[in-house]
Amino acid sequence: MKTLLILVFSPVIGGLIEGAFRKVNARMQTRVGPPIVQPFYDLLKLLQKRPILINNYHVLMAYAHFVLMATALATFLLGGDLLLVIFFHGMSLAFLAMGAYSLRSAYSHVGATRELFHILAVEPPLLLIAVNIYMNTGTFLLSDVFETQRLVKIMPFSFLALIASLPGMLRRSPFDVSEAHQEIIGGPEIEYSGPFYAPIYLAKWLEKVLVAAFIGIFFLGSPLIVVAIATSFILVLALDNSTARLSYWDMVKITWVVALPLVGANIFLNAQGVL
Amino acid sequence: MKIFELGKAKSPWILHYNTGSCNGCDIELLAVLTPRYDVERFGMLNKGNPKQADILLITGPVTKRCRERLLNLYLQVPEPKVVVAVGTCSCGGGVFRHMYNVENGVERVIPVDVYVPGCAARPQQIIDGVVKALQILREKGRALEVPPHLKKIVRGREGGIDRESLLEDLRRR
Amino acid sequence: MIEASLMDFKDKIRKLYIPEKVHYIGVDAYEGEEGLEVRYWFFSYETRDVVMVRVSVKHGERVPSISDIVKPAFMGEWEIADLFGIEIEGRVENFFLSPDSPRAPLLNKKKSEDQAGREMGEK
Amino acid sequence: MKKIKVNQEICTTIPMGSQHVALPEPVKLVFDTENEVVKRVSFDVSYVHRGIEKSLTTMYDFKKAPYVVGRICGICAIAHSIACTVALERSIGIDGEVPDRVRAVRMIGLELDRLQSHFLINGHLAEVCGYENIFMHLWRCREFILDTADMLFGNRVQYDVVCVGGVNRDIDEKTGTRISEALEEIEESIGFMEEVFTRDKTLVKRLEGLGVVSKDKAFEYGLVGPSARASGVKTDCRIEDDWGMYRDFGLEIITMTEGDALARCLVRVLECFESVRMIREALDSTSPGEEIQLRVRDNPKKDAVCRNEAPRGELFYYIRGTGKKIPGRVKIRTPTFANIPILPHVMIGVRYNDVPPLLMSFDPCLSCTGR
Repeated sequence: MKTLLILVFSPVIGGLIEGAFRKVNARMQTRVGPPIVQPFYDLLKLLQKRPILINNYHVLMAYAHFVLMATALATFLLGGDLLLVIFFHGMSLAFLAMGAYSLRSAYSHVGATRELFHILAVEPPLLLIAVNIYMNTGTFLLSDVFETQRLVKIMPFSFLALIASLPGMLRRSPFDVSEAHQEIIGGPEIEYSGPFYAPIYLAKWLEKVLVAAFIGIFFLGSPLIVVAIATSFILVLALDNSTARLSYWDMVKITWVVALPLVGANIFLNAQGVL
Repeated sequence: MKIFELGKAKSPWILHYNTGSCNGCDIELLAVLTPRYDVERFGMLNKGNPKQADILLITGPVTKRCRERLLNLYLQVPEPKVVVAVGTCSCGGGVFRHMYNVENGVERVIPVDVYVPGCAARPQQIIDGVVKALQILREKGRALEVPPHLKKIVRGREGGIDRESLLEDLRRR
Repeated sequence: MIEASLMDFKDKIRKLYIPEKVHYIGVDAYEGEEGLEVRYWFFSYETRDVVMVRVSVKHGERVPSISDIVKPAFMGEWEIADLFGIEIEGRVENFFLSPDSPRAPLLNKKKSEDQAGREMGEK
Repeated sequence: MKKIKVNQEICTTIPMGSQHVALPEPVKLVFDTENEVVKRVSFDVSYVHRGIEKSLTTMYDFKKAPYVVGRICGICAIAHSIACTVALERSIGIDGEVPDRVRAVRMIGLELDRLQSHFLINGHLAEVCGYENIFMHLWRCREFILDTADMLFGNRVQYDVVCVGGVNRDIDEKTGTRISEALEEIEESIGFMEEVFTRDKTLVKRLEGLGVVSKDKAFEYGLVGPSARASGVKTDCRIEDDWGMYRDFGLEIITMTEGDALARCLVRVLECFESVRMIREALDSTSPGEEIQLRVRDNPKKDAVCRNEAPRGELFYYIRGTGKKIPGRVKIRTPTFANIPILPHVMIGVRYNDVPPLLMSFDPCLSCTGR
């Protein structure tokens, strides 16, 4: 029952988060912006377009991307292994890149290469955060992690590291290199159209829920959990609206230079028993 | 299902192509995206990618070199799709009519659904044109659409298009 | 205005053109009654004058390129090569025209292409 | 062109155009890249070739010419109209008789056009850098300028206010005062733009040192307009070939020495201040006159040239008058035509993600180039 609820509601929540993203983004640019249910309209429309198949493998990878993202999210919410979640997430992104490599389109290839760099930038901080969580709770199993209260108190620097890698995870400027609308027009997803683009569109929502859940771990048991998630998302949007896009090597460099030492410091302090 | 129709009409992603216009309309098209006019209210996004677009906004009188590219773009947009000709010169040539390198309007190459006149078309007019296009989009189905004068080139029943002979035909016209 | 022939116009341009003092504007052609002429336009920063180098060319004659003296000149040369059908060294075919455009459209013909086009349109 | 060995097997060929989000106009650039570093560039600029030069010598008589050439480019329309008109007036021989009020109105039109064009390209540059917010804000500010143009000339772009021998519309006292108010608002937004391009860290990081053109190179390739001035070339056609009253008003030529993309942006920003000053001077120096159109009796009979400073640089018109209603030849050399030859040279060695900002920093206008 719980599984079913999660499977039904997480896309809905993801869609609403996506809609809110677009609305808040528009308000920050002094525009009115689309209605908050706009992503659902988009999805409905995508499903009604005429399917144009390029090759089977390409489409298979789109579904693999979606299924793995959904698996990662389900594993997370059902209390599975944290490492598994991170690996599923990374693999799902890798499938997107593989799908993009299966074509002869130049933008697709450039986008796929950038997507791989994107994985390289985002996954190591996540893994280290997972290690840090293991240090403090003694388990990678999320159902046990959920028991612990307010992790942020003992791992504040890890939380900051997560915030630092958020723009990368959500593909927001300055680290939206893999999409880079004005350079490679969407990158790996450029050749998907109509109903085959829908799983990728849906996976984006799920990724946002996953990210929200990740932030949520730090605030378990606190009434501030929703506020914390909303604040970090708005922070990301504010950053998005006050920076230009940087290049992919800058993304890897900055994420690593900022996030990894932060987590490292937290691990060190935890080991010393200071925090 | 009404909700499905609503989905079609509420999320127009646009593709803009300049076929040799004077930039006036193109700039007004960009202005449509900016705070004062803000067409994202209608869910309109400038996708710049023909495969994910629904509405084709064409400016310019179609120069001879742009012609094939325009047709390619049209064929890459999956159905249902709507073509909007923005500006007097894309509606029928305008001042450029009968110049030697010009095709006299978009309708000579691909079928046009909505005409937006004006030199340069004002943002209000463009928004009006797009909203008109949305109504048309709502009625269209996902069947294959081929420009009428090119029907004979469509191969078979399921409608694979013989691209080579299609372009050949275009060159001859 | 400097008159020159096909033989010596490059020497004259070489003497005239000093990048810091003379600005290269463009190249143009004109079809008069005697034949074609190619004109090179320069602007002198010192005297604030527009200087024209005029070269008479017969139909079908090959014109050497000046892009070894004036670096940005190649684009203008390709343009007039297309529009007037002048043979210029190193030109690119169809730089400005499409394969099915009228050839050398700016040459005077008895009935120009766009008049013919207009009559077609009226029919 | 420099010959660089390109290993085709490890190269990725990235085509850009003719339809691309970063380009509002059709142009095709093909890059051969290794690891996203550009090794070779080829370009095709002729998508917009319509044959306007031909039509001016066959279809339209000289009185219609200013309106037709306005349609060459919608962004710098009035610069084209003015250059064509001045050349025609010189060809007819009435350029000395044009009243001061007409010159002032033309100057106001041209400077408004320059303002909106500079706002446009700097905003678009910010957008291709992935900085949507600045794009939105600069374009919001640009609307004030378009409003002013709408108020003065009755259209947002393509205001055909110039005609041979005068202008079609005068500015009355009431509108004049309203413009003075609007100018203050515009000046404020130019201040905002200046702040963005000097203070914003990520934008400056992207643009600084990108596509450096040295002064020698600028001379060698004959760059024009803001691109040349950013490299330290002191050239401005408004001073060199003054059809208005720029010399009387003491127009300052703004130059910078860095020659990179940021300098090109900043030159444009600073020019905006200068443009506002010119509009103020033009409004104050003359009052609404009775005569805003000379009667034109003759046909163009002499050869005449006009160099006019469009927002993108030097615009050159040559008109061969034959004594008939239709000129014998109209030659148009547009600013972008002069700025394109250097592009392949500055682009080699640049990473692909820096290509759109670099291209936009030269402010290319392909509609002008193709004609």
